[in-house]
Amino acid sequence: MAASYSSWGLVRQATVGHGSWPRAWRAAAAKPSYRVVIVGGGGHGIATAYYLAKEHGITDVAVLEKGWIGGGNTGRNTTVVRSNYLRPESAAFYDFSLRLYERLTAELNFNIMFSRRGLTTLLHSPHAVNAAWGQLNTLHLNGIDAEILSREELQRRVPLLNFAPDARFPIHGAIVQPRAGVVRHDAVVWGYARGADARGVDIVQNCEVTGIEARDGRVNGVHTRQGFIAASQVVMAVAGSSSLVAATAGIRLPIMTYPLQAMVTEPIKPCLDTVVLSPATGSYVSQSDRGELVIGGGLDRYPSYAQRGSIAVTASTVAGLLEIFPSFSRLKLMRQWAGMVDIIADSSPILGFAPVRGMFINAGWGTGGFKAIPAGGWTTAWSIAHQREHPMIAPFSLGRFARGALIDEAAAAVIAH
Amino acid sequence: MQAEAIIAPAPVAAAAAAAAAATVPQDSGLELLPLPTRGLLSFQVSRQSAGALSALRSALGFEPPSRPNSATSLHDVHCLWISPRHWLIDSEPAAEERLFAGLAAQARAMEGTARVTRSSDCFDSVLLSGAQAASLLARGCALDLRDVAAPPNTALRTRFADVPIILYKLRAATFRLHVDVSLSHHLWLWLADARESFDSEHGR
Amino acid sequence: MFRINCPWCGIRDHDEFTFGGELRAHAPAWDAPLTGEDLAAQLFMRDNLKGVRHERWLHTSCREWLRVVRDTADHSGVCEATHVRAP
Amino acid sequence: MQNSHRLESGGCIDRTKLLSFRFDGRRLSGFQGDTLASALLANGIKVVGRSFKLHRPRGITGLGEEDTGGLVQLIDDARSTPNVRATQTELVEGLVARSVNCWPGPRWDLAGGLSLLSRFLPAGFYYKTFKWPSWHFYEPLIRRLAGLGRAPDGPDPDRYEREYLHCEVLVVGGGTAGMTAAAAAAARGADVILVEQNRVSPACGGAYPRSSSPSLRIFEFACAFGYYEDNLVAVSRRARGGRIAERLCLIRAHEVVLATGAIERPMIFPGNDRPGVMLASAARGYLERYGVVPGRRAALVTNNDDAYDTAVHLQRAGVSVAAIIDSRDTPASDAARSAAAAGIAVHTGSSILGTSGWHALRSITVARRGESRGRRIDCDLLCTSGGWAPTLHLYSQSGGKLAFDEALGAFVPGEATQRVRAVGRAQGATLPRTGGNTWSGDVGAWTERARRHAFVDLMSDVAVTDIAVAAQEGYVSVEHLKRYTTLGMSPDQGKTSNLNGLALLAAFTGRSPGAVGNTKFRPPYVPVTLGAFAGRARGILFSKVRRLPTHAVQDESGARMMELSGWLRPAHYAAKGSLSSTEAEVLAVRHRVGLMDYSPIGKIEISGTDAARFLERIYAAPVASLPVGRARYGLMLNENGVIVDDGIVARLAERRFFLTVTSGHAELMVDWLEEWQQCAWPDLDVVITPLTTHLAALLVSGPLARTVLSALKLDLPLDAGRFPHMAVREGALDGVPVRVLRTGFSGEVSFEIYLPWRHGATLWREIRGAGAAYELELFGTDAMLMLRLEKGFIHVGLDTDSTTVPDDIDMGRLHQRKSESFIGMQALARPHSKAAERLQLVGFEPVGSGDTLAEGAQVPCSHGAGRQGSITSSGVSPTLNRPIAIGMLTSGRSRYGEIVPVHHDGRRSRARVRAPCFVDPNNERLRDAG
Ligand SMILES: Cc1cc2nc3c(=O)[nH]c(=O)nc-3n(C[C@H](O)[C@H](O)[C@H](O)COP(=O)(O)OP(=O)(O)OC[C@H]3O[C@@H](n4cnc5c(N)ncnc54)[C@H](O)[C@@H]3O)c2cc1C
Ligand SMILES: NC(=O)c1ccc[n+]([C@@H]2O[C@H](COP(=O)([O-])OP(=O)(O)OC[C@H]3O[C@@H](n4cnc5c(N)ncnc54)[C@H](O)[C@@H]3O)[C@@H](O)[C@H]2O)c1
Ligand SMILES: Cc1cc2nc3c(=O)[nH]c(=O)nc-3n(C[C@H](O)[C@H](O)[C@H](O)COP(=O)(O)O)c2cc1C
Ligand SMILES: [Zn+2]
Repeated sequence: MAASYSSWGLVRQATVGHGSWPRAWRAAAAKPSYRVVIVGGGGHGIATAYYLAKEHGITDVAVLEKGWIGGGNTGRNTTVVRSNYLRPESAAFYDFSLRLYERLTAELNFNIMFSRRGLTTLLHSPHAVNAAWGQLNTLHLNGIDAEILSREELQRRVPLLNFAPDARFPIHGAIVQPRAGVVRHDAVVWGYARGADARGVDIVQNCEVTGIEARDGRVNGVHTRQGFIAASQVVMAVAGSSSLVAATAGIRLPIMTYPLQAMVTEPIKPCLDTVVLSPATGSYVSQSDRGELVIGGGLDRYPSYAQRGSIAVTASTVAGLLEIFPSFSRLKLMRQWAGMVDIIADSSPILGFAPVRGMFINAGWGTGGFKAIPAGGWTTAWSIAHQREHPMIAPFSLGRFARGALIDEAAAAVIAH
Repeated sequence: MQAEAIIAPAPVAAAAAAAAAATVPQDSGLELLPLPTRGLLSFQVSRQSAGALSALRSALGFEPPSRPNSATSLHDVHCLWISPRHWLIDSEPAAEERLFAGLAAQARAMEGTARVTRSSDCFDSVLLSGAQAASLLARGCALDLRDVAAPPNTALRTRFADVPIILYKLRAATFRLHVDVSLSHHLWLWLADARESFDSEHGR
Repeated sequence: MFRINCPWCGIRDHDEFTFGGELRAHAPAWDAPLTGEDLAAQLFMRDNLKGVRHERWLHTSCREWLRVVRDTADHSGVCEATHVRAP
Repeated sequence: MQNSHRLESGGCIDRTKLLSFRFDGRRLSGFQGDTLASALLANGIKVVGRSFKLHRPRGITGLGEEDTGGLVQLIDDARSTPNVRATQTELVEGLVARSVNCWPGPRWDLAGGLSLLSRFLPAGFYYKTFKWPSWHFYEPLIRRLAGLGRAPDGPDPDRYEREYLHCEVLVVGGGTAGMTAAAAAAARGADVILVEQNRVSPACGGAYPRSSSPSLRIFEFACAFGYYEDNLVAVSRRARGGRIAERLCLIRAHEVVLATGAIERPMIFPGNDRPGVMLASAARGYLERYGVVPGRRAALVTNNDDAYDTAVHLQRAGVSVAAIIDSRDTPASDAARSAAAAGIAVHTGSSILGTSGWHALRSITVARRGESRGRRIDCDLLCTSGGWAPTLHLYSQSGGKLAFDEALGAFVPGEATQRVRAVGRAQGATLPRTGGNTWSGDVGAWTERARRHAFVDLMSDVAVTDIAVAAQEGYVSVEHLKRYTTLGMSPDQGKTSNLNGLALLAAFTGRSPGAVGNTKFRPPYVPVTLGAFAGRARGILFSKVRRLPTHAVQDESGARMMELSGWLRPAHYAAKGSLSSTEAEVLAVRHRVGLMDYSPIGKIEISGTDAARFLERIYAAPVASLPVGRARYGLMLNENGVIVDDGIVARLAERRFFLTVTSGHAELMVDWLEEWQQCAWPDLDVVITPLTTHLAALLVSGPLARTVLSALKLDLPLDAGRFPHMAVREGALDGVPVRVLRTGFSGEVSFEIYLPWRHGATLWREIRGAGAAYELELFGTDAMLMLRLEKGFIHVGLDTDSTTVPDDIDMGRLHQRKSESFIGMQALARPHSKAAERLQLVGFEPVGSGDTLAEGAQVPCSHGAGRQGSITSSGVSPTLNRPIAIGMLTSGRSRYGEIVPVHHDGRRSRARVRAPCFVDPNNERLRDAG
């Protein structure tokens, strides 16, 4: 069991020059075989390992990460967590996730800095206001909190917004999910990793999986850069690389991989204390606790694995931001980056067993799977432990494409986050 | 620039005039001139064929462009390559009827695989000229339009100032721009704004 | 901002082009009577290769649909294109 | 004392131009040619701000973008700017600057005490604490302590530009190497652009071969910050006067030469963050370029020979050099000789145990290796030089590989993936070799105190101890190290700290620095103003909006314009008497006649031998059977069977069709048609001609529509016999070619008149004139939405979503009678597409109170959470004078008459389900006898 983190521990360590902090997780070397191998050390993979160990006592588990854990999308996302989804299947799932997030700091004994500051989606036209009422009512019926703010109320809460009546995209109000917020992304990975490791899970970094081996329709292990590792259960949670890893097991997925950019400004003193999203201008922004504005926008519109984006998209995202926050114009961009996201036609994930027995797919999170990490890991673990899909995720199985029963969340994901 | 209140309709003409008003004497290296409506005809064929070129040749009386992104002309009739299946004939409005008749006859002869469309109404046009014309264009268009890269008679469709345009380089440092009529005010506003900052930079 | 070499217009920035999907060697006819998994395979499933792949792009300038050969692992050079349809 | 640290002569400043400025309220002066940093140093100002985390005093450490201490807030009314680099800000008359991240000032900062707590705040401490009672309890305070400058709160008065440039050779960096490369390329006749982030000539006199070649363009104050595909380099060009503050140049070059030079590495020792400690290259730069001596009594700490030169230079300039502390046992003999000649004491095999001074440096303590107590040496300037690292940020961004050079202790360019090469100091070969580490001895054996006071990243307050903690806790990937300690995550992006940090990590984990590797380089190389990215794309120019052919006359008609799917359209006109404007407009159409500019409707002509076959495949409705002169309503589906568009298809001739598509999809549907034609059916002979902005469209609708139109000079018979409902005619109006479509989206007899765009406004006036006698009303989109709602007609995207198939809106019969294949056909055959419990279009009317059902109201499930339907369009029908609505409901068509609960804004009401059409269900008004 890892040493408990506390202020007292910090003081005690200070007296010994911080010389005896234990490792957050072991540098495990892969064993020849495991009961469960999880491919991908992002949020979903590691959370799955954690819940397998904690909730189901399954600890003969390895997480195999090709680089460093959290180096995928989880480590480069804009950290918005929310549950304002329109289809009941999604609402139930994402709200479960939000509730897990709310108590995750205590559970993991690792401060994930969940800052509940609300997601404020701007309404730029009377039609958008009408549509927002539809969303609000749907959310309420789904048991999700939501409120609509008048222009005046919004002005009081976010005074820096562009309330000019002749603005290109005038602001008529906003729809807010108060329980939404931001979470320190790296902490989620590290916190789960520490918890999983403490329960015996092996986290193996620099261990790329080059193939999933299946015989007679059943998985029996994975080939890696460190050799073959046998396993009767394989969970694939590799986000932007889903199509590639699945292909090694002969599975095609309804996924295209696109770049999604994000960027930060130089740190400034606090000036924004909610997440603001403007569908019309294609930008969203929050201010981190360090003071940078964390800015996101839409996808680069071409498939790519290059993990970089085009400057045209950077520029239009920034221009969109300045339309809603003109006073940010003199701030400076400090860093811009991109992740590669797995986009699915209906903007809903794939969670469920694969056509190959023993293999579970956790993929298709697209631009918004950070918020889903606790629930994604929890339900994936449950399904592995029970050898059947948890009822909450049944609608998200791969089979929905053959049935044509898509779970269209395009409206909830008009813009990436 | 101050965002124009989109609620208050400002006639295109006014914005165009504003853009043009910024036009300064000859030596400024940049002249911007809204053009009166041109006679424009689109000639389209269903598939690429030698027949299309010979039809054009017969109707126009001169050789149509054989290379993409180029134009040929005789007197004030210009034939612009738009796509392998589409040419734009840009002429004096007075010549439009005659050209239309000739092209329509050719199209008929091609039995439904060709079509002529009157496009004059679809475009507003502006002439941009002077030593600085290319550098003004460079503020809104990613293509290399300097004489070294884009010789006279270059004609192409691209984006400029965030709107699709047909750009025709008549001769060195002289460009004719055709912009969709429903978007032309956007282009004028853009040009007026660019013009202003251009002038201020050059100390005017 | 990678570039694509349109067989007609020459090299242009990619944002003049619209991505239209990956090209498959043996795609069924558009009206093949597919059902169930076969239909899903046709409608939704993708190879989504990392590396050199063939794709369909529309060049919005000349309005021609093109077959573009592009390396999705790294598109730092110019991507070559040919006509999508038989001449 | 003003300019107390300025030499009598020297530097590239113009001493005849004295400039006054203010810093933290103090009035100071400098010269033309100074940067704010050089002017501050010239005035003896050492402490210019406070650090990010621990609020420790910070001073200037560098000469340019590598500086870690000189971030200030520029105060200039609306032009106030946070986090401005003093080293890259040209001094101008009247400049006002304030230090950041401290209160009341940098010398006395209320939060300065944090530094005393540093031992309790190691890397990642916040992950371990602040958990109880919750993060929200601590967050506000933490946030207030963090951040640097303040964001302005008003609009930005500055202008920004974008520029696309092209050249054969782009040279980045205007040092010797860059200038030489540029001149050589220009001499070959190549078209060259050279960008330099500061001024081109670092030394006075411009000894560089300044080419007069017209093919060489030199941009100063232009920083290349991003390297993208196919040699696209993004450059931010700061203004030199003029009205454009900054421009974003996107330069596409055939070949790129990176002559970006090298950045010096600081040495790591306790107390190395005290103001007065400075890179040796910076000290020398201030001396040479600005005639400023950053201190009176200097010491140098180094691991290489290069610094000896600097010592000699300083000595020559009149600075007394107290000591050179060299971590090596034996410096090169000529270095040692030159120091000896200058009379400078050299302490070899030695290191600094600590520094002291109240805020700024007063003395250092020096010890030989192995000694635990050292000697004090007084000095107010400590130059630090740990060797050089080539500046390869852009090279790496281009995809170029980096290789670790052991002798240099730094990364050098490896294999390139684009047409780029590094030259000069950026190439690495000419850089002085170092004597190993930038710290002394076995860092693992350092005391806790020493580690905690030896800083690696001065901007983020990352000390050696933080790296040790990270290594010990297993954050041993260099990317984990960065994120756990925040090393290199501040505005300088670790220009002087990343390499030291990874070298330390290597030492703590027993690896070589090459094996540890570097963190990913990303744009921008230096922070770039957001406004420059937006450029001209602000306000109306941020996003275009289309205008109607009648735009200019709408104003005089009292239109209230609104943007709808990219068009500026009249939502409604001025109210009339007691009726709301929309009511009046609806009633006019129902009872008399209305006029609308309908031009945004998408218009496409399809001609060619195979036009009918083509459209038969496109529409989920029969088309080939359509007689010439007739029109039909049709749906276009995607391959998943979902409705993507609806509109009219009219047959003008055997081989010529005219289609309308929704205004928002006008361009998209052309792409769609072309994709099918070119990619799937190249054998079909079809010409697709988009006509949306060729043709204006005026819609005259109402029982008197025909009467009004007969007053025009239209050469078409309008009577129902010869021009029935859903027919199309081509003719002329006063000599202008027109095509007229008789339709009925409003539920009344309607004529859509299509004519050349520029004639739209004229016809508008004429129809208004002709209609005056019949009290014709102009009507806007609001009235149109109501008219079609009364008829129960859907609006794609509003009433349907991305799951709706034709049968859901009771349009299944359109495709059920088709024998030919069409797009989406296979998907419609799926059981799921036919399931009984699908959402179906229905009408709703309120029961009880009679209040309008809100648009967006939902029908909750009878049990459990979620909904079984929703109200998608709603309003009070002016025709019926009661509230009506349409929407989607599970199995709706079989539930007419049922009363369902409706949920809106937390309240429940009830509605009766019914057929969606409220007015004239048998369409008798459309099939008028006329
Ligand atoms: C710029 C950006 C902004 C975003 N903003 C938000 C937001 O605000 N809110 C939100 O909810 N979501 C957001 N997202 C989406 C979110 O980041 C992802 O959906 C989520 O992090 C996915 O988690 P994951 O664990 O599935 O994937 P990842 O974190 O990507 O983890 C997958 C891991 O698999 C590893 N891997 C890949 N291939 C192999 C292999 N062959 N062998 C071994 N390991 C392999 C990768 O290295 C990686 O570490 C954003 C994404 C991006 C890019
Ligand atoms: N030892 C020294 O202190 C010193 C100083 C200057 C020159 N030199 C000598 O000069 C010769 C060549 O030097 P060099 O030209 O390779 O390097 P340099 O350091 O003289 O020049 C590099 C230039 O590139 C600029 N630059 C860096 N990144 C940039 C970017 N992204 N955008 C725009 N500009 C950027 C810098 O401002 C600098 O002016 C060598 O022989 C070297 O010994 C030595
Ligand atoms: C929420 C968030 C905040 C960030 N803040 C900073 C920051 O303050 N400074 C910084 O240099 N990078 C910051 N980054 C970006 C990272 O440095 C890095 O670019 C990103 O995680 C992607 O990784 P890569 O650039 O190594 O590919 C931030 C990233 C995220 C996701
Ligand atoms: Zn082309």
